[in-house]
Amino acid sequence: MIKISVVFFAGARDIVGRNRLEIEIPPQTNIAELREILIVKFPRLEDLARRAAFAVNEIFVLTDTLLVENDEVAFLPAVSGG
Amino acid sequence: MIKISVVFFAGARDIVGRNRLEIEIPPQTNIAELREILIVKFPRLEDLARRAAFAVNEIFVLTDTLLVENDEVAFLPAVSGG
Amino acid sequence: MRIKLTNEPIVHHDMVENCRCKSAGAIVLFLGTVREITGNEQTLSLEYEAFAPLAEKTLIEIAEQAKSKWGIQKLEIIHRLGILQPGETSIAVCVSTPHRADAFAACQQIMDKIKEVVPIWKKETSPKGVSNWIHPKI
Amino acid sequence: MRIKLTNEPIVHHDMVENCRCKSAGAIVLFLGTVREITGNEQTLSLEYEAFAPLAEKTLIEIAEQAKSKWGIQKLEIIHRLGILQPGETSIAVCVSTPHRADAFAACQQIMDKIKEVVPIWKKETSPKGVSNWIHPKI
Repeated sequence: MIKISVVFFAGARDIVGRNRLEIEIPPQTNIAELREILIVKFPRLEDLARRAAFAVNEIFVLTDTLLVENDEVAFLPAVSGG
Repeated sequence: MIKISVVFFAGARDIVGRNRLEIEIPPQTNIAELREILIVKFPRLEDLARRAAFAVNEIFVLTDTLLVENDEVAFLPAVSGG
Repeated sequence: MRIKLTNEPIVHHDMVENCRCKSAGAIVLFLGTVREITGNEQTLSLEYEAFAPLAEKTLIEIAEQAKSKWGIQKLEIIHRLGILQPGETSIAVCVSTPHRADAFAACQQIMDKIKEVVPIWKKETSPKGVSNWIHPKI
Repeated sequence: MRIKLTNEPIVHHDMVENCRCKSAGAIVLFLGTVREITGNEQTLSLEYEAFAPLAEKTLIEIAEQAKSKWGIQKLEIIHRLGILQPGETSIAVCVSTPHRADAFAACQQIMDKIKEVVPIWKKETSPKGVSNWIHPKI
Protein backbone atom coordinates (compact mmCIF):
# COMPACT_ATOMS: atom_id res chain seq x y z
CA MET A 1 0.00 0.00 0.00
CA ILE A 2 1.06 3.61 -0.58
CA LYS A 3 0.10 6.63 1.45
CA ILE A 4 -1.39 9.70 -0.22
CA SER A 5 -3.40 12.70 0.93
CA VAL A 6 -6.58 14.08 -0.55
CA VAL A 7 -7.67 17.69 -0.04
CA PHE A 8 -11.33 18.66 -0.33
CA PHE A 9 -13.00 21.96 -1.10
CA ALA A 10 -16.42 23.59 -0.83
CA GLY A 11 -19.35 21.13 -0.81
CA ALA A 12 -17.00 18.14 -0.88
CA ARG A 13 -15.25 19.30 2.28
CA ASP A 14 -18.62 19.70 4.00
CA ILE A 15 -19.56 16.09 3.12
CA VAL A 16 -16.19 14.63 4.13
CA GLY A 17 -16.13 16.76 7.28
CA ARG A 18 -12.56 17.93 6.91
CA ASN A 19 -10.03 19.55 4.58
CA ARG A 20 -7.57 16.76 4.25
CA LEU A 21 -7.63 13.01 4.38
CA GLU A 22 -4.55 10.77 4.61
CA ILE A 23 -5.32 7.38 3.10
CA GLU A 24 -3.56 4.21 2.02
CA ILE A 25 -4.28 2.84 -1.44
CA PRO A 26 -2.89 -0.03 -3.49
CA PRO A 27 0.14 0.79 -5.67
CA GLN A 28 -0.82 1.55 -9.31
CA THR A 29 -4.11 3.09 -8.27
CA ASN A 30 -5.22 5.77 -10.70
CA ILE A 31 -7.46 8.80 -10.13
CA ALA A 32 -10.60 7.05 -11.42
CA GLU A 33 -10.02 4.22 -8.98
CA LEU A 34 -9.33 6.62 -6.14
CA ARG A 35 -12.63 8.29 -6.94
CA GLU A 36 -14.44 4.96 -6.47
CA ILE A 37 -12.61 4.38 -3.18
CA LEU A 38 -13.74 7.79 -1.97
CA ILE A 39 -17.35 7.15 -3.03
CA VAL A 40 -17.37 3.89 -1.07
CA LYS A 41 -15.97 5.73 1.96
CA PHE A 42 -18.32 8.73 1.55
CA PRO A 43 -21.42 7.72 -0.42
CA ARG A 44 -22.84 11.27 -0.33
CA LEU A 45 -19.80 12.40 -2.31
CA GLU A 46 -20.93 10.53 -5.41
CA ASP A 47 -22.76 13.31 -7.27
CA LEU A 48 -19.88 15.71 -6.75
CA ALA A 49 -17.26 13.04 -7.52
CA ARG A 50 -18.74 12.13 -10.91
CA ARG A 51 -18.27 15.71 -12.12
CA ALA A 52 -15.20 16.68 -10.13
CA ALA A 53 -11.83 17.60 -11.61
CA PHE A 54 -8.65 16.40 -9.99
CA ALA A 55 -5.20 17.82 -9.49
CA VAL A 56 -2.10 16.04 -8.24
CA ASN A 57 0.53 18.17 -6.52
CA GLU A 58 -1.23 21.30 -7.83
CA ILE A 59 -1.39 20.22 -11.48
CA PHE A 60 -4.63 19.23 -13.21
CA VAL A 61 -4.59 15.56 -14.25
CA LEU A 62 -6.69 13.12 -16.25
CA THR A 63 -8.42 10.28 -14.44
CA ASP A 64 -6.01 7.64 -15.80
CA THR A 65 -3.11 9.26 -13.95
CA LEU A 66 -1.37 6.80 -11.60
CA LEU A 67 -0.76 7.86 -8.03
CA VAL A 68 2.52 7.45 -6.16
CA GLU A 69 3.56 7.64 -2.52
CA ASN A 70 3.03 11.08 -0.91
CA ASP A 71 0.98 12.51 -3.77
CA GLU A 72 -1.39 15.24 -2.75
CA VAL A 73 -4.63 14.85 -4.68
CA ALA A 74 -7.03 17.79 -4.86
CA PHE A 75 -10.69 16.84 -5.24
CA LEU A 76 -12.21 19.78 -7.13
CA PRO A 77 -15.99 19.80 -7.36
CA ALA A 78 -17.59 21.74 -10.24
CA VAL A 79 -16.41 25.32 -9.89
CA SER A 80 -18.58 28.40 -9.32
CA GLY A 81 -16.14 31.27 -9.01
CA GLY A 82 -16.23 34.54 -10.92
CA MET B 1 -37.32 81.32 -53.44
CA ILE B 2 -37.08 80.33 -49.78
CA LYS B 3 -34.28 81.07 -47.37
CA ILE B 4 -32.65 78.28 -45.39
CA SER B 5 -29.38 77.85 -43.53
CA VAL B 6 -26.90 74.99 -43.77
CA VAL B 7 -24.44 74.17 -40.97
CA PHE B 8 -21.21 72.32 -41.74
CA PHE B 9 -18.96 70.19 -39.55
CA ALA B 10 -15.44 68.79 -39.56
CA GLY B 11 -13.96 68.32 -43.05
CA ALA B 12 -17.02 69.85 -44.70
CA ARG B 13 -16.64 73.05 -42.72
CA ASP B 14 -12.98 73.25 -43.75
CA ILE B 15 -13.94 72.99 -47.43
CA VAL B 16 -16.79 75.48 -47.21
CA GLY B 17 -14.66 77.81 -45.11
CA ARG B 18 -17.32 78.50 -42.49
CA ASN B 19 -19.80 76.97 -40.08
CA ARG B 20 -23.00 78.27 -41.51
CA LEU B 21 -24.28 79.29 -44.90
CA GLU B 22 -27.53 81.16 -45.53
CA ILE B 23 -28.83 80.35 -49.00
CA GLU B 24 -31.93 80.79 -51.13
CA ILE B 25 -33.37 77.76 -52.87
CA PRO B 26 -36.49 77.14 -54.95
CA PRO B 27 -39.63 76.09 -53.03
CA GLN B 28 -40.16 72.29 -52.98
CA THR B 29 -36.41 71.64 -52.98
CA ASN B 30 -35.57 68.41 -51.19
CA ILE B 31 -32.36 67.36 -49.44
CA ALA B 32 -31.02 65.45 -52.45
CA GLU B 33 -31.47 68.55 -54.61
CA LEU B 34 -29.89 70.78 -51.97
CA ARG B 35 -26.92 68.44 -51.97
CA GLU B 36 -26.48 68.99 -55.73
CA ILE B 37 -26.76 72.75 -55.26
CA LEU B 38 -24.03 72.59 -52.63
CA ILE B 39 -21.77 70.46 -54.84
CA VAL B 40 -22.11 73.00 -57.66
CA LYS B 41 -21.23 75.79 -55.23
CA PHE B 42 -18.36 73.82 -53.59
CA PRO B 43 -17.09 71.14 -55.98
CA ARG B 44 -14.56 69.84 -53.40
CA LEU B 45 -17.50 68.93 -51.18
CA GLU B 46 -18.63 66.18 -53.54
CA ASP B 47 -16.92 63.16 -51.95
CA LEU B 48 -18.15 64.10 -48.50
CA ALA B 49 -21.61 65.02 -49.79
CA ARG B 50 -22.22 61.68 -51.46
CA ARG B 51 -21.81 59.91 -48.12
CA ALA B 52 -23.10 62.57 -45.78
CA ALA B 53 -26.16 62.28 -43.58
CA PHE B 54 -28.50 65.23 -43.16
CA ALA B 55 -30.56 66.60 -40.33
CA VAL B 56 -33.21 69.31 -40.48
CA ASN B 57 -33.81 71.29 -37.31
CA GLU B 58 -31.79 68.70 -35.36
CA ILE B 59 -33.66 65.64 -36.61
CA PHE B 60 -32.12 63.12 -39.03
CA VAL B 61 -33.98 63.11 -42.36
CA LEU B 62 -34.04 61.13 -45.59
CA THR B 63 -32.92 62.80 -48.79
CA ASP B 64 -36.47 63.09 -50.18
CA THR B 65 -37.43 65.44 -47.34
CA LEU B 66 -38.74 68.78 -48.64
CA LEU B 67 -37.27 71.95 -47.20
CA VAL B 68 -39.30 74.95 -46.05
CA GLU B 69 -38.47 78.54 -45.18
CA ASN B 70 -36.05 78.97 -42.24
CA ASP B 71 -35.11 75.30 -42.03
CA GLU B 72 -31.68 74.67 -40.58
CA VAL B 73 -30.03 71.84 -42.47
CA ALA B 74 -27.03 70.06 -40.89
CA PHE B 75 -24.57 68.60 -43.38
CA LEU B 76 -23.06 65.62 -41.51
CA PRO B 77 -20.05 64.00 -43.18
CA ALA B 78 -19.29 60.36 -42.30
CA VAL B 79 -18.77 60.26 -38.54
CA SER B 80 -15.60 59.22 -36.70
CA GLY B 81 -16.38 59.68 -33.01
CA GLY B 82 -15.92 57.16 -30.26
CA MET C 1 -28.91 56.87 -16.83
CA ARG C 2 -26.39 59.61 -17.48
CA ILE C 3 -25.47 60.64 -21.01
CA LYS C 4 -23.27 63.58 -21.75
CA LEU C 5 -20.70 65.30 -23.89
CA THR C 6 -17.91 66.98 -21.97
CA ASN C 7 -14.72 68.95 -22.38
CA GLU C 8 -13.41 67.62 -19.06
CA PRO C 9 -11.44 64.39 -18.55
CA ILE C 10 -13.74 61.38 -18.09
CA VAL C 11 -13.83 59.95 -14.55
CA HIS C 12 -14.44 56.25 -15.16
CA HIS C 13 -14.41 55.32 -11.46
CA ASP C 14 -17.62 57.25 -10.81
CA MET C 15 -19.31 55.78 -13.88
CA VAL C 16 -18.68 52.25 -12.60
CA GLU C 17 -19.90 53.12 -9.11
CA ASN C 18 -23.03 54.71 -10.56
CA CYS C 19 -23.75 51.50 -12.46
CA ARG C 20 -23.19 49.21 -9.47
CA CYS C 21 -26.48 47.94 -8.03
CA LYS C 22 -27.81 44.91 -6.17
CA SER C 23 -29.93 43.74 -9.09
CA ALA C 24 -26.86 43.47 -11.36
CA GLY C 25 -24.31 40.65 -11.42
CA ALA C 26 -22.18 42.21 -14.14
CA ILE C 27 -20.74 45.61 -14.98
CA VAL C 28 -18.87 46.25 -18.22
CA LEU C 29 -16.94 49.47 -18.77
CA PHE C 30 -15.54 50.34 -22.18
CA LEU C 31 -13.01 53.12 -22.66
CA GLY C 32 -11.89 54.35 -26.05
CA THR C 33 -8.39 55.80 -25.64
CA VAL C 34 -6.22 57.80 -28.01
CA ARG C 35 -3.75 55.45 -29.68
CA GLU C 36 -0.36 56.90 -30.49
CA ILE C 37 0.52 54.51 -33.32
CA THR C 38 -1.76 53.17 -36.08
CA GLY C 39 0.16 51.09 -38.60
CA ASN C 40 3.11 53.33 -39.51
CA GLU C 41 1.31 56.54 -38.65
CA GLN C 42 1.92 58.42 -35.44
CA THR C 43 -0.69 60.55 -33.72
CA LEU C 44 0.30 63.67 -31.79
CA SER C 45 -3.25 64.55 -30.74
CA LEU C 46 -6.90 64.09 -31.68
CA GLU C 47 -9.52 66.79 -31.66
CA TYR C 48 -13.16 65.77 -31.24
CA GLU C 49 -16.05 67.91 -32.41
CA ALA C 50 -19.79 67.21 -32.14
CA PHE C 51 -23.04 68.52 -33.50
CA ALA C 52 -23.93 68.59 -29.83
CA PRO C 53 -27.74 68.75 -29.71
CA LEU C 54 -28.18 65.95 -32.24
CA ALA C 55 -25.30 63.91 -30.80
CA GLU C 56 -26.88 63.96 -27.34
CA LYS C 57 -30.31 63.11 -28.71
CA THR C 58 -28.83 60.23 -30.73
CA LEU C 59 -26.90 58.89 -27.72
CA ILE C 60 -30.10 58.91 -25.67
CA GLU C 61 -31.93 56.97 -28.41
CA ILE C 62 -29.14 54.39 -28.59
CA ALA C 63 -29.19 54.06 -24.81
CA GLU C 64 -32.98 53.67 -24.60
CA GLN C 65 -32.99 50.98 -27.27
CA ALA C 66 -30.16 49.09 -25.58
CA LYS C 67 -31.83 49.34 -22.17
CA SER C 68 -34.96 47.55 -23.23
CA LYS C 69 -33.15 45.06 -25.46
CA TRP C 70 -30.56 43.87 -22.92
CA GLY C 71 -32.21 44.28 -19.54
CA ILE C 72 -29.75 46.98 -18.58
CA GLN C 73 -30.07 48.06 -14.93
CA LYS C 74 -27.91 51.19 -15.17
CA LEU C 75 -26.07 52.87 -18.00
CA GLU C 76 -23.71 55.80 -18.50
CA ILE C 77 -22.22 57.20 -21.70
CA ILE C 78 -19.75 60.07 -21.72
CA HIS C 79 -18.04 61.37 -24.86
CA ARG C 80 -15.13 63.76 -24.54
CA LEU C 81 -14.77 66.74 -26.90
CA GLY C 82 -11.80 68.99 -27.61
CA ILE C 83 -8.11 68.16 -27.96
CA LEU C 84 -6.86 64.86 -26.48
CA GLN C 85 -3.36 63.48 -26.03
CA PRO C 86 -2.35 59.82 -26.60
CA GLY C 87 -3.59 57.63 -23.76
CA GLU C 88 -6.53 59.89 -22.86
CA THR C 89 -10.11 58.61 -22.81
CA SER C 90 -12.29 59.85 -25.66
CA ILE C 91 -15.38 57.83 -24.81
CA ALA C 92 -16.63 55.72 -21.92
CA VAL C 93 -19.65 53.44 -21.88
CA CYS C 94 -20.64 51.61 -18.71
CA VAL C 95 -23.57 49.20 -18.31
CA SER C 96 -24.80 46.84 -15.63
CA THR C 97 -27.07 43.83 -16.21
CA PRO C 98 -28.15 40.81 -14.18
CA HIS C 99 -25.94 38.41 -16.24
CA ARG C 100 -22.61 38.97 -17.87
CA ALA C 101 -23.28 38.00 -21.49
CA ASP C 102 -25.85 40.79 -21.74
CA ALA C 103 -23.46 43.36 -20.27
CA PHE C 104 -20.78 42.55 -22.86
CA ALA C 105 -23.26 42.44 -25.75
CA ALA C 106 -24.99 45.66 -24.71
CA CYS C 107 -21.78 47.61 -24.22
CA GLN C 108 -20.33 46.42 -27.51
CA GLN C 109 -23.50 47.13 -29.47
CA ILE C 110 -23.80 50.60 -27.95
CA MET C 111 -20.21 51.31 -29.03
CA ASP C 112 -20.83 49.99 -32.55
CA LYS C 113 -23.87 52.24 -32.95
CA ILE C 114 -22.08 55.28 -31.56
CA LYS C 115 -19.27 54.80 -34.08
CA GLU C 116 -21.79 54.42 -36.88
CA VAL C 117 -24.32 57.20 -36.36
CA VAL C 118 -23.56 59.78 -33.66
CA PRO C 119 -22.54 63.10 -35.26
CA ILE C 120 -19.09 63.40 -33.71
CA TRP C 121 -15.87 63.70 -35.69
CA LYS C 122 -12.18 63.57 -34.95
CA LYS C 123 -9.27 65.42 -36.47
CA GLU C 124 -5.90 63.78 -36.27
CA THR C 125 -2.69 65.78 -35.95
CA SER C 126 0.60 64.10 -36.82
CA PRO C 127 3.94 64.95 -35.19
CA LYS C 128 4.74 67.00 -38.34
CA GLY C 129 1.77 69.22 -37.58
CA VAL C 130 -0.43 67.94 -40.42
CA SER C 131 -4.11 67.78 -39.41
CA ASN C 132 -6.83 65.73 -41.09
CA TRP C 133 -10.48 65.22 -40.30
CA ILE C 134 -11.29 61.52 -40.33
CA HIS C 135 -14.29 60.60 -42.48
CA PRO C 136 -14.09 56.82 -42.62
CA LYS C 137 -16.36 56.07 -45.56
CA ILE C 138 -14.37 58.28 -47.97
CA MET D 1 0.19 41.81 -16.13
CA ARG D 2 -1.15 41.49 -12.58
CA ILE D 3 -3.07 38.44 -11.46
CA LYS D 4 -4.11 37.88 -7.91
CA LEU D 5 -6.51 36.51 -5.36
CA THR D 6 -7.32 38.86 -2.52
CA ASN D 7 -9.37 39.22 0.63
CA GLU D 8 -9.48 43.01 0.19
CA PRO D 9 -12.07 44.96 -1.80
CA ILE D 10 -11.10 45.23 -5.48
CA VAL D 11 -10.00 48.72 -6.61
CA HIS D 12 -11.15 48.82 -10.23
CA HIS D 13 -9.89 52.36 -10.83
CA ASP D 14 -6.26 51.30 -10.47
CA MET D 15 -6.78 48.28 -12.71
CA VAL D 16 -8.04 50.49 -15.54
CA GLU D 17 -5.19 52.96 -15.08
CA ASN D 18 -2.67 50.12 -15.10
CA CYS D 19 -4.12 48.92 -18.43
CA ARG D 20 -4.12 52.36 -20.07
CA CYS D 21 -1.28 52.74 -22.58
CA LYS D 22 -0.51 54.64 -25.75
CA SER D 23 -0.48 51.51 -27.90
CA ALA D 24 -4.09 50.68 -26.93
CA GLY D 25 -7.23 52.25 -28.33
CA ALA D 26 -9.59 50.22 -26.16
CA ILE D 27 -9.87 49.20 -22.52
CA VAL D 28 -12.59 46.83 -21.32
CA LEU D 29 -13.20 46.29 -17.62
CA PHE D 30 -15.54 43.55 -16.43
CA LEU D 31 -16.78 43.39 -12.84
CA GLY D 32 -18.72 40.49 -11.43
CA THR D 33 -20.86 41.80 -8.59
CA VAL D 34 -22.93 40.00 -5.96
CA ARG D 35 -26.57 40.00 -7.10
CA GLU D 36 -29.18 40.19 -4.37
CA ILE D 37 -32.02 38.56 -6.28
CA THR D 38 -31.86 35.57 -8.64
CA GLY D 39 -35.31 34.53 -9.80
CA ASN D 40 -37.31 34.27 -6.58
CA GLU D 41 -34.26 33.58 -4.42
CA GLN D 42 -32.64 36.23 -2.29
CA THR D 43 -28.95 36.31 -1.40
CA LEU D 44 -27.76 37.66 1.94
CA SER D 45 -24.08 37.06 1.22
CA LEU D 46 -21.67 34.97 -0.84
CA GLU D 47 -18.51 33.35 0.43
CA TYR D 48 -15.72 32.63 -2.05
CA GLU D 49 -13.09 29.98 -1.46
CA ALA D 50 -10.16 28.99 -3.72
CA PHE D 51 -7.63 26.26 -4.07
CA ALA D 52 -5.27 29.20 -4.17
CA PRO D 53 -2.03 27.85 -5.70
CA LEU D 54 -3.82 26.10 -8.55
CA ALA D 55 -6.31 28.94 -9.02
CA GLU D 56 -3.46 31.43 -9.47
CA LYS D 57 -1.59 29.15 -11.82
CA THR D 58 -4.75 28.58 -13.88
CA LEU D 59 -5.51 32.31 -14.06
CA ILE D 60 -1.99 32.95 -15.33
CA GLU D 61 -2.41 30.29 -18.04
CA ILE D 62 -5.74 31.77 -19.13
CA ALA D 63 -4.14 35.21 -19.22
CA GLU D 64 -1.11 34.08 -21.23
CA GLN D 65 -3.26 32.34 -23.81
CA ALA D 66 -5.54 35.35 -24.16
CA LYS D 67 -2.58 37.72 -24.46
CA SER D 68 -1.15 36.04 -27.51
CA LYS D 69 -4.54 35.32 -29.09
CA TRP D 70 -6.00 38.84 -28.87
CA GLY D 71 -3.01 41.16 -29.02
CA ILE D 72 -3.57 42.29 -25.46
CA GLN D 73 -1.31 45.18 -24.41
CA LYS D 74 -2.02 45.02 -20.67
CA LEU D 75 -4.14 42.77 -18.53
CA GLU D 76 -5.20 42.50 -14.89
CA ILE D 77 -7.30 39.85 -13.17
CA ILE D 78 -8.26 40.06 -9.50
CA HIS D 79 -10.56 37.58 -7.76
CA ARG D 80 -11.91 38.37 -4.32
CA LEU D 81 -12.15 35.69 -1.63
CA GLY D 82 -14.05 35.61 1.65
CA ILE D 83 -17.53 36.87 2.50
CA LEU D 84 -19.14 39.46 0.18
CA GLN D 85 -22.32 41.49 0.49
CA PRO D 86 -24.74 42.23 -2.37
CA GLY D 87 -23.29 44.83 -4.72
CA GLU D 88 -19.65 44.00 -3.93
CA THR D 89 -17.17 43.02 -6.64
CA SER D 90 -16.18 39.36 -6.66
CA ILE D 91 -14.03 39.45 -9.78
CA ALA D 92 -12.51 42.08 -12.04
CA VAL D 93 -10.88 41.54 -15.43
CA CYS D 94 -9.36 44.45 -17.32
CA VAL D 95 -7.69 44.30 -20.75
CA SER D 96 -6.38 46.81 -23.25
CA THR D 97 -5.91 46.17 -26.98
CA PRO D 98 -5.26 48.31 -30.05
CA HIS D 99 -8.84 47.85 -31.33
CA ARG D 100 -12.10 47.50 -29.47
CA ALA D 101 -13.49 44.24 -30.84
CA ASP D 102 -10.45 42.40 -29.48
CA ALA D 103 -10.82 43.97 -26.04
CA PHE D 104 -14.44 42.86 -25.74
CA ALA D 105 -13.72 39.37 -27.08
CA ALA D 106 -10.65 38.88 -24.90
CA CYS D 107 -12.33 40.05 -21.71
CA GLN D 108 -15.40 37.93 -22.33
CA GLN D 109 -13.41 34.82 -23.21
CA ILE D 110 -11.21 35.24 -20.14
CA MET D 111 -14.35 35.44 -17.98
CA ASP D 112 -15.89 32.37 -19.66
CA LYS D 113 -12.75 30.35 -18.99
CA ILE D 114 -12.47 31.52 -15.40
CA LYS D 115 -16.05 30.43 -14.75
CA GLU D 116 -15.36 27.08 -16.35
CA VAL D 117 -12.04 25.94 -14.93
CA VAL D 118 -10.53 28.03 -12.14
CA PRO D 119 -10.81 26.18 -8.80
CA ILE D 120 -12.86 28.77 -6.92
CA TRP D 121 -16.26 28.12 -5.35
CA LYS D 122 -18.98 30.19 -3.81
CA LYS D 123 -21.33 29.47 -0.97
CA GLU D 124 -24.63 31.30 -0.95
CA THR D 125 -26.36 32.30 2.27
CA SER D 126 -30.06 33.14 2.15
CA PRO D 127 -31.76 35.64 4.48
CA LYS D 128 -33.05 32.63 6.47
CA GLY D 129 -29.46 31.67 7.22
CA VAL D 130 -29.36 28.62 4.92
CA SER D 131 -25.98 28.19 3.23
CA ASN D 132 -25.26 26.16 0.11
CA TRP D 133 -22.11 25.64 -1.91
CA ILE D 134 -22.84 26.20 -5.58
CA HIS D 135 -21.69 23.38 -7.85
CA PRO D 136 -23.30 24.23 -11.16
CA LYS D 137 -22.99 20.94 -13.01
CA ILE D 138 -24.89 18.97 -10.34
